[in-house]
Amino acid sequence: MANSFSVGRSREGDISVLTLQGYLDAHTAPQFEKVIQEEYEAGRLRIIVNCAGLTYISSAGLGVFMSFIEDVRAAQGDIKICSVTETVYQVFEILGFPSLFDILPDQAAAVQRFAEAPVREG
Amino acid sequence: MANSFSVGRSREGDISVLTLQGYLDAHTAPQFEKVIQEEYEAGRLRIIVNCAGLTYISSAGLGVFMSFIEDVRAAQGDIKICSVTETVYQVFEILGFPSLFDILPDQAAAVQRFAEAPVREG
Amino acid sequence: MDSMERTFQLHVPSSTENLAMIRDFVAKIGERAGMSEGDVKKLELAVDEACANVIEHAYGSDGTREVRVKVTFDSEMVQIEIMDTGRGFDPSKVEENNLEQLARGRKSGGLGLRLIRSVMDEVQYQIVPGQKNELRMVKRLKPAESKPKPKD
Amino acid sequence: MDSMERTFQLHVPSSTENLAMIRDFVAKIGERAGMSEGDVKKLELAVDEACANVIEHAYGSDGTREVRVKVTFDSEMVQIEIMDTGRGFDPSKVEENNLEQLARGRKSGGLGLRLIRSVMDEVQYQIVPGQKNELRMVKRLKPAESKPKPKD
Ligand SMILES: Nc1ncnc2c1ncn2[C@@H]1O[C@H](COP(=O)(O)OP(=O)(O)O)[C@@H](O)[C@H]1O
Ligand SMILES: Nc1ncnc2c1ncn2[C@@H]1O[C@H](COP(=O)(O)OP(=O)(O)O)[C@@H](O)[C@H]1O
Repeated sequence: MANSFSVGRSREGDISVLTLQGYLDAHTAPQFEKVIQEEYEAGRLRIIVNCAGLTYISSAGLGVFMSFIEDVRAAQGDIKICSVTETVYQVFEILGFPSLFDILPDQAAAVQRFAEAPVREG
Repeated sequence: MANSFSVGRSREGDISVLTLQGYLDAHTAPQFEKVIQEEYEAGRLRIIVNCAGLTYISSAGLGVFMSFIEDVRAAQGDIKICSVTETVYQVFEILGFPSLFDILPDQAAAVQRFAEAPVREG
Repeated sequence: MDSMERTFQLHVPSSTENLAMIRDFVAKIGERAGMSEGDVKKLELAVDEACANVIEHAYGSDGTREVRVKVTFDSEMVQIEIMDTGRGFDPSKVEENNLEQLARGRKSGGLGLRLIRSVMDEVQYQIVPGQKNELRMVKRLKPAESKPKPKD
Repeated sequence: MDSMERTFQLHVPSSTENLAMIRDFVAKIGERAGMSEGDVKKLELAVDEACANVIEHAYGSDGTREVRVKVTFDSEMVQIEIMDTGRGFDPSKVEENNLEQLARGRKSGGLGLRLIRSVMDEVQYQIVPGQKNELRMVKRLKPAESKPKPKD
């Protein structure tokens, strides 16, 4: 159970792609927070979070998105979310995430969206 | 969890092959017992139990082998076991199954063994 | 399924590393009760949120206390009770922030109770601070779920 | 791993369909304690056999009673306690048949206790028939297991 969550990092041009695997709950959220914090501090503010491998999310995980989004946008960046499974999307929906975040079907669409709308008005 | 154990049946010549999948414990042993009972009653006494897909066995499952082996052999048949995973083999070993049963590495070897030694002296 | 009531209990130390075990526990019982996959996921979510709150707020992240989860089901519903002996709180005093307010305030809190309330059919707290705090939640089975499922 | 003791409990109805849940429960804790995969499997087996005996013998296959499993671990061992309020028995009076005797007699019984004793390091029964029967089993961690494992 120790390896039930991981965050992978890669780059697509000037965009940071964070790839989530496994479950994001109150236990694993600090790992995700640390990675986003590092991106933020390094000034890498164009962030895609790829959720294809994310099997579960609770409010602790959602909270990580919430606590960075305003600061990232204030600095002309954005966090875009892609490849969300149905189960995870349902949780996003209950809390109204789709009105606050750009949620795209796949990574290519998320990259494309950065070209069209670098910052989203929250 | 309802589908965590199954027994598949097939034939190789005059040999009945029972293919176990999942876990064989006190809950699922009656399913296995029923199938062996049917083979026995139908006079199909050359039986190979293929354990390649068997992930777990407890004494209730071992008991099914035990309660048929003498009768099957008395009627000139045998139960030969093949393709046992390491975990399951350890349980067999603790109880001394290898001295009572022919345990073969794969199904072809079990078929071959029926040609060489149709009944094993237990 | 018969209408006999069945009860399951799980007690674990109050550490977030046990949340996954708690989710697996309720998921298995939800399946056993005949819930759809979607409803099982909602049950997991509600219990996870409630237990995470117990660990963080009732016990102030002290990992050496105990979280107790009791699950009962019959042919009509799955009932979950979550018990702690921690600090307690007044659920009626919890502000309901909307997402925009939370984002503006750089706050992440307040989503848990909202999720619990939106996925469960009944949610009741009984709080006796330091002695026994209990959250009782019910998810009703849909008529199709409480019928025996065809075997495939 | 620190040497703090941790305690987990699972209570389920006395039906064999819950054995899989019990095995998963102890397997997770065995992993958490740092046991090797092989030792986790042995722990599962011992607990499964013991709980199957409670269901079949102590409760005479009455599925409405309760089986309680308590697991405690520290840096040296995993301890399992299994409690029932059923019929009880005298473990010293249980015959040890060998395999050939069992096969000759077309009997399948008597393997469970043998498996339990051979995979666990300590096995003790405390029997008060009808009131509280308790089986305590210990599996010691191998020195390599109680050290923190390298992350990969
Ligand atoms: N079990 C509990 N014990 C004590 N306080 C709680 C409990 N559950 C919730 N609370 C209080 O209610 C608030 C809102 O909870 P919640 O919506 O889950 O958001 P969060 O936990 O992220 O703050 C918490 O911040 C806390 O003050
Ligand atoms: N928890 C228990 N309560 C009552 N009797 C038990 C219990 N465990 C074992 N026994 C007795 O010990 C015997 C041997 O048990 P075991 O070795 O597990 O084989 P089996 O259960 O297949 O008979 C049982 O047949 C039963 O009489």
